[in-house]
Amino acid sequence: MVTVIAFWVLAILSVVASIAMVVTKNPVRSALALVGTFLCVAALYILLSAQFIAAVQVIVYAGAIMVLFLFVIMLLNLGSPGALRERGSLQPVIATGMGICFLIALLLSGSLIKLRLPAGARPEVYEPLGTVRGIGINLFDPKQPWLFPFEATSILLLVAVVGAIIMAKRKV
Amino acid sequence: MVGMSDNLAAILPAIIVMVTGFIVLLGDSCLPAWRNNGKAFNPAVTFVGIAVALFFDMTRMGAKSATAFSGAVVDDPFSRISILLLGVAAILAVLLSTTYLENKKLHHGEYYVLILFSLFGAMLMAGSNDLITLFVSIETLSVALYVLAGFARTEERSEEAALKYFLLGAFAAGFLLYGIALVYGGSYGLSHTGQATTNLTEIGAGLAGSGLGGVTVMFGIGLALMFVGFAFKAALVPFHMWTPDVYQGSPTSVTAYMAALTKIAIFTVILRILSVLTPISSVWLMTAQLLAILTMFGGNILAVTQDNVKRMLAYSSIAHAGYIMAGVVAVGAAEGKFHDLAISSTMFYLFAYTLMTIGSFGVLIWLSRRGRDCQTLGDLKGLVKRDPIGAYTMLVFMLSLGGIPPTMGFMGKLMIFNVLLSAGLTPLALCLGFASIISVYYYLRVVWMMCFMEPDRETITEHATESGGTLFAIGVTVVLSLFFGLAPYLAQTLLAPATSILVR
Amino acid sequence: MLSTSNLAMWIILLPFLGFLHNAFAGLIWKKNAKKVVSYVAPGVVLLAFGVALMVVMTELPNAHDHRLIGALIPGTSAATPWINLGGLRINFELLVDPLSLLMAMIVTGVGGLIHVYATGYMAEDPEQPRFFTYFNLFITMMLILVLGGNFLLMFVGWEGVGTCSYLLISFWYKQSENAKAGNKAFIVNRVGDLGFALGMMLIWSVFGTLSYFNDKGTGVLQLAGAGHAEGAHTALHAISVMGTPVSVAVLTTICVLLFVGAMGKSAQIPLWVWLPDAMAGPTPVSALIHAATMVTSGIVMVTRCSWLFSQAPQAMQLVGYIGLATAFVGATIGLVQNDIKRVLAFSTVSQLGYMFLACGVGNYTAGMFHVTTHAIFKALLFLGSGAVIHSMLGEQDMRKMGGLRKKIFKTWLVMWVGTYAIAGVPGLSGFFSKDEILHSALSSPGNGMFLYAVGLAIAFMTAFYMNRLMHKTFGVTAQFVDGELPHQHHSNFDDHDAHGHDDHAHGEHHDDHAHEDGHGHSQVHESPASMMIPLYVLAFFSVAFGAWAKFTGAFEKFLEPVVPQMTHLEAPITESMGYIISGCVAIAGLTLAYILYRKPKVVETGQLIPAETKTRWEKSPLHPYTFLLNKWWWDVVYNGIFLKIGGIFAILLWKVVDAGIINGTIEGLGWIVGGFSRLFRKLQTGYVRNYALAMLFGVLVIVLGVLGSWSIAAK
Amino acid sequence: MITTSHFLVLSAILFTTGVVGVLVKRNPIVIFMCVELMLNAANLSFIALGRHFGQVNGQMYVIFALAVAAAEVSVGLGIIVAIFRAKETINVDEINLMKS
Repeated sequence: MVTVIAFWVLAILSVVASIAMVVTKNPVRSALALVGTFLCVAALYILLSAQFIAAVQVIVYAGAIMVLFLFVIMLLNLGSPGALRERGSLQPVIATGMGICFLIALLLSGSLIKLRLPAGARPEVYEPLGTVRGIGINLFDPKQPWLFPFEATSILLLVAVVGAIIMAKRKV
Repeated sequence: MVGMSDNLAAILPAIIVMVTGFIVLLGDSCLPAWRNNGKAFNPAVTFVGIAVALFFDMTRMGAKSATAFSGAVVDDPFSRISILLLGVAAILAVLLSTTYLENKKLHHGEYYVLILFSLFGAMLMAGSNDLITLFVSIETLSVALYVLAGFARTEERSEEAALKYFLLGAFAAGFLLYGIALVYGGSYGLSHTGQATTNLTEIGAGLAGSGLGGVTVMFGIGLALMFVGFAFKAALVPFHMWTPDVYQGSPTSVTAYMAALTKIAIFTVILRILSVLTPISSVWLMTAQLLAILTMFGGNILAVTQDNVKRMLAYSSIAHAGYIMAGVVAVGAAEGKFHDLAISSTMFYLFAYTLMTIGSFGVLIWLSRRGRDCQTLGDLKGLVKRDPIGAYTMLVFMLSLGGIPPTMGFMGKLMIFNVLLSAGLTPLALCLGFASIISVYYYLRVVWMMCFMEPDRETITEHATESGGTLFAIGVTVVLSLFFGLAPYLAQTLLAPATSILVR
Repeated sequence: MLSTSNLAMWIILLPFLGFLHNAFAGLIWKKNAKKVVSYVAPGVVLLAFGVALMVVMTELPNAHDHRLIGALIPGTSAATPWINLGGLRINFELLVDPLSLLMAMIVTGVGGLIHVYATGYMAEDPEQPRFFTYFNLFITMMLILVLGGNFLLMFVGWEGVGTCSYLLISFWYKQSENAKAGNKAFIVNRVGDLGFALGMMLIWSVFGTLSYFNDKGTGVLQLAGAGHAEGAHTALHAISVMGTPVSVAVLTTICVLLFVGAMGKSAQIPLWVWLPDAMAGPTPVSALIHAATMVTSGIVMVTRCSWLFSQAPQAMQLVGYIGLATAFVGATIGLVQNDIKRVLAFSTVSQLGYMFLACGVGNYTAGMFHVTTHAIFKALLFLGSGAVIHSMLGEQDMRKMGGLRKKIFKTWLVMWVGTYAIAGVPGLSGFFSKDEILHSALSSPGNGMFLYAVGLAIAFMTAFYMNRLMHKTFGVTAQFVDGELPHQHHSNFDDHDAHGHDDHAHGEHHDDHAHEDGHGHSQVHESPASMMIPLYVLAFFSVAFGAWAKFTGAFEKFLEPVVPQMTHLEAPITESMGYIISGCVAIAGLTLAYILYRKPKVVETGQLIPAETKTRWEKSPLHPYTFLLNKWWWDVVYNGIFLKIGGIFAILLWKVVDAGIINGTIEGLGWIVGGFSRLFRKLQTGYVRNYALAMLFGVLVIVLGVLGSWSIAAK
Repeated sequence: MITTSHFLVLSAILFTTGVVGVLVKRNPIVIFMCVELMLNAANLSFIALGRHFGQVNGQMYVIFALAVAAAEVSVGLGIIVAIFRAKETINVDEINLMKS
C-alpha cells in the first residue's frame, strides 16, 4: 500500500515537474523543475529496489549535472526570462500534437502493458539486486558483457574532457 | 572460456588506434619537442598508428569469427572489412587535414586526438555485438565529432554547426537509448538462458528459432526507436536536416571525414542489426523501403537548386545514403546467393561512396589552399583554366557521384540496381534510376561551372600553399574510383569476406 | 607471339595511351606540348587503324565461316572477370567479328583523318592539348562500344562517348549557347540511355547473360542466331533459352527498349532534337562525333542485335518507319536552313533515318554500307565546310558567303565530290549505298512502294539542298564586293550565329541589298596542308569506295556471317532500272537547285516585286516580264511549297515536338523538380526545433510503419 | 498494485514530455535539459524492466547511460559556452547563419 501511494505521488510529482520545466520561460526555473523530476525519479528507483542507481542519480544528475547547467546559465547571464521571448508560431501546437500522437501510439499498441512475465519471477517481491555490492560484482564479472563497454566508457569520458577543454578554453 | 589475449586480439585495431590517440595526446601536451614540431609529428604519428591498425586488421582477415568479452564484441570478416574502410577513410582525411588546418590556423594536437578517438568509436561500432556496447561506441564517435564540427572556434558557422549537430544528436541519442530499453524489455524469451538480453547473437538465434512469436510488440517499437537513432546518424530523410548545415559549417576536412566515417560505421551497424532481424524482415522492410525512397528523392531534389557546393555535396550525400539504404533493403529481402551479393554490393557502394565523398570534399580543400574557403558554385567558375588538377579530379568525382561509367559510382549503382531487381524490388529499383537521373542535373551544373564558364575572379595570383598530402589523397581517391570502376571485380573480391556476418 | 585478341586489345589501348599522354602533355612537355600532341594524337589513332587492318587481314579467311572470334584479354583463354552480378559474372571481353572490325576501321580510319585535320584546325587554339585529350578519349570509348563483347561494355562505351560528346560540344565555352547545347545533348541522351539500360536488364532476365557469345553457346546472339536458323524453316520467334521459348512480346519489348536507346544516340524522332544544336561545337567535333561515328552507334547497336530484331517484326517495322519519318523531316528542314553546318546537321539526321530504314526492312548490310559511305562523305563535307568556315574566319551563314570558288578552289573541288556522293550521282559511293537501301525498301513485304516513293522524295530533296548549299557557298556570283573588311556593326555576327537559325528574321535583315557590300573577303584563304590532305583522302574514298564495294561484292561478303539474311519479295523493277531511277532523281534535284540558285540573288523573303506605279496588268503575277524575272514564279512555288510546307514541317516538328514535347518534358520536369526543391528548401529553416520536429515526424512514420507491418505480419 | 507497466507508462510520459520540450524550447540549454529528461525516462524503463525480469542488467545499462549523459553534458555545455563567446548570444533564433 505504501508502494502504491508512493508511486502515485512520485509519478504525479515527476510529471508535473517535467511539464513545469517545459512550460516555464525562465531557464533557472526550468533547471530547478528538472532537479525536481530527477529527485522523484531517484525515489522511484528506490521503489524499484535500485538503491545504488538512486544514489548515483541524486549525486550525478541532481547534483553534478544540474549544478553545471545552472552554472552555465548563470555564467552566460541568461537568467532573465525576457531574454528569450517566444514568438507566436504553430510549432508548439504541432509539436505537442505529434508528441501526443507518439505517446498514444506507444500506449495503444499495448507494448508497454502487455509484458511477458518470466516463469516464477515475482516482480513485486523485493530483491537485493541494486546494492553497491550487487552492481559491483556484476559489473566486473568476466562472464558478463559489461566489462568491455565499461572500459570503452572511459575513452568516451576522456573524449568529453578533451572536447570540453577545447570548446571552452579561452585562448584558441 | 576465452582468454584475455583472445579478447584483446579481437579488438586489436581499435586498441592500436586508441593507444595512438593517447600517444598523440600525451606527446602533444607533455613533450615540448613534440609540441614545437606538432605540425609534422601529430599527423605523422596518427598516420602511422592507423596504418599499423589496418595492417593488423588485414592480417586477421582470414581468422575465425568469434565473439569476445562475453559477447560484447564480435570479430568477424564483416567487421574487419568495415574497419578496413573506416581506416582508409581516416587516413585519407588525415592526409587532407594538414595543410588545410595550417591555412586556417587550427593546427592543434587535439584535432588528431579526436580523429583517433572517433575512429576508435567507429571501429567499436563495427564490432559491437551488444546494444550497450553499440550505444557507448556510437556516443564516443558522436561526441568526438561534435567537437570536431566546432573545431574552428573563431568561426560562427563552425560553432553553429557544432551546436546544431550536438542538440539534434543528443535528441536522437535519447530515442536510441529508449529504443534499446524497449528492445531489452521485448526480448524476453529469445535468449537460450531464458533472460531478457541485448546481445545480438542471442537475439538473432532467438528470432531465427521463434520468429515473430518470440517477441512482443515492445520489441518492435524498440527497434523502430533505435532505428531513429541510426537514421539520424545515416542522415536518412526526414532525419537529414542537420546534414547540410553541419557539413557546411564544419571545417572542410572534418566534413570529409565525418561524411565518410559516420556513414560507413552506421551502415555497418544497420547491416549487422538487420541481418540479425532477417527472420522478421516483414516487419521492417516496408518502412525501410519508404525511408530509402524518401531519402533518394529528398536528397536529390533538395540538391538541385543549391548554389553552395558544400551544401550540395551534403544533400548529395543524403541521396547516396538513400541508395545505400536501398542496398540494405535488398539485403533484407534477397535470399540465397543474392543475400550475400546484396551485402557485398552494399559494401561496394559504401566503399565507392567513401572515395567519392572524401575525394570531392578533398578537391574543395585543395582549392581552399589559397587561404579562402572554396564553397560556392561561383568559386568553381572556369576552374579548368585556373586549376586543371582540381577541375579534372572534380570532374571524375561528379561523374562518379552521378553514376556515369566508367567510374566506381556507376558500378556501385549498377550492383545495387541489380540486387534490387533480383530481390524482386522493382519499384525501388526504378526509383533509384529516376533519382539518379535527377542527380545528373546538379552534378552537371558543377561540371558546367568548372569547364564552360569564364573565371570571374582572378585568384590565381594569390599565394597557394604546397599541399602534397592533399594532392596525394585526391590522387589516390581518383585513381581508385576509376580503377575499381574499370575493374569492379577486384573490389568485389576484396570486399567478398564481408558477406559472412557472424550472427549466430 | 601476338594473338588476334591481343592485337584487338591494342586497337583500344593505343588511343587510350594517347589520351593519357595528352592529358599530362602540359606537365611533361611544357611549352612544346601543343606540338607533341599534334603528332601523338593523330598518330595513335592511325596506328590503331593499322592494327585493325592487320586483324582484318589475319582474320579475313576465318570470317567467312560462321565462326566468330571471341577475343579475350590478356591473351589467355579465360576471360578476365569484370563484375559479379549474382548469377553471372560478366567478363571483360572483346568481340572481334566483321561488324566490330568494320566499325573499328571506320572509327580509327575516318577518325584518324579527322584528327589530322584537327591538328590544322585547332592549331591556333591555346587549349589544343585539352581538345585532343577529349578526342582520343572519345575514340577509346567509341572503340569500347563497338568492340566490347557484351551489352554492359557497350553501355560503358555508350555512356563514355556521351560524356566526351558533352565535353566536346561545349569545348568553346565562351558562347554559353554551346554549353546549353551540350547540356541538352547530355540530358536527351540520358532518356535514351534509360531505355538501353532497361532493355539490357530485360535481356539479362530473359537470357541470363549479357555476353554476345560464350563458350557454352548460350550467348545472347548465339541463342538468337540459333533461333533464327530454326525459324527459317519453321515459324518465326523460335528463340529459346534452356528449352523455354521466348515470346515475341518479350522480344519486341527488348528490341523497342534498345531502339529507344538507339534513338537517343542516333538522333531519331522524337529524341533527335539535340543533334542540330550540338553542331555548335568545333567543326572537327561535328565531323567526328555528330556525323561519322557516335551518331551511327545506334545503327551499329541495332545491327549488332539484328538476330533479335529479325524475330520481332513489329519492332523492325517501328525502326523502319521511325527511320523513314526522320529521314523525311530532316530533309525538309534541311531545305530551308541558312547556316552551313545546320544544313549538314539536318542532312545527317536525314541520312541516319535512311540507315534505320535499311535496318527496318531487314537489309542490315545496306544499313552498314550506308554507315560506311556516309561516314566518309559526311566527314568530307563537314571538314570541307570547316575549311570554308576556317577561311571565312568563323562565318557560318551561307547568305554571307558566295563566290568562294576562286578563293578556295581545292576546297570547292572536294566539297563537290562530297556533294555528288551524298546526292547520289551515279558512280559515287552514296549512289550505291542509297540505292541498295531504296531497292530493299521496294522489295520489302508490306508497303514497299510507299517506302520507295518516300525514299526517292528524300533523295530528291537531299540532292536539292546539297546543291543549294554549294551554290550559296561557292556560287559564281558574290553577294558582296571584294576588298573590304567587314563593317564594324557586323562584328557581332559570331554571337548571332552561335544561336543558329533561331534569329531567322534578324538574319534576313542582313540579307537586304543595303548590306551587299558589307562584307570583305580579302582574308579568305586556302586551308593548310594538314587540313587539305585528309580531305583528298576522303574525297578519293567517296568516289571509289562505293563502286569497289558494290562491284567486288566484298562488303556484303564481309558482313554476311554477322547479320541475318531476310527473305525479300521480288522487286517490281530490276536493279539496273532502280539505278536509272535514283540516278535521274538525284540529277533532277541537283538541276533544280542549279536553276534556282545559279543566279546572284535569290529572293527568299517573299517580297517579290516592288509594287510601285504599275498598271494592273503589270502588277499581275502573270505578266511575262515579272513571270520571267521571277523565274516562272519558281521562287513563289519554292516559297509557297518548299519554304511554307517545309517550314510548316519544320515548325510542326521542330518547334512543336522539340520545344513543346521534348524540351517541354525536360524543362517541365526540371521545373517541377526545381519547384519541389525550392519548396522543400523552405522547410530547411536553420532552426533546430524545426529540424527536431521533422525528426519527430520521422519517428511517427517509422513507429507507425513498423507497428502496421507488425500487426499484418502477426496475423 | 503497482506493476511494471505503471513504471513504463510513466517513463513514456516523461519521455514524451522531454521530446515535446526539445521541440518547443528555444534556449539550447533548456533544450538540452529536455534531452536529459528523455535519457532519464529511458533509464526508468531500464530499471523497471530489469526488475521485472529479476535481472541486474537493467541497472547496468543505466550506469552506462549516466556516463554517456555526463559526457554529453560536458561537451554540450562547452559548445554552448563557445558559441556564446563567438556570438554573444545563445538564442537559437539568432544562431541561424546556415539554412535552406
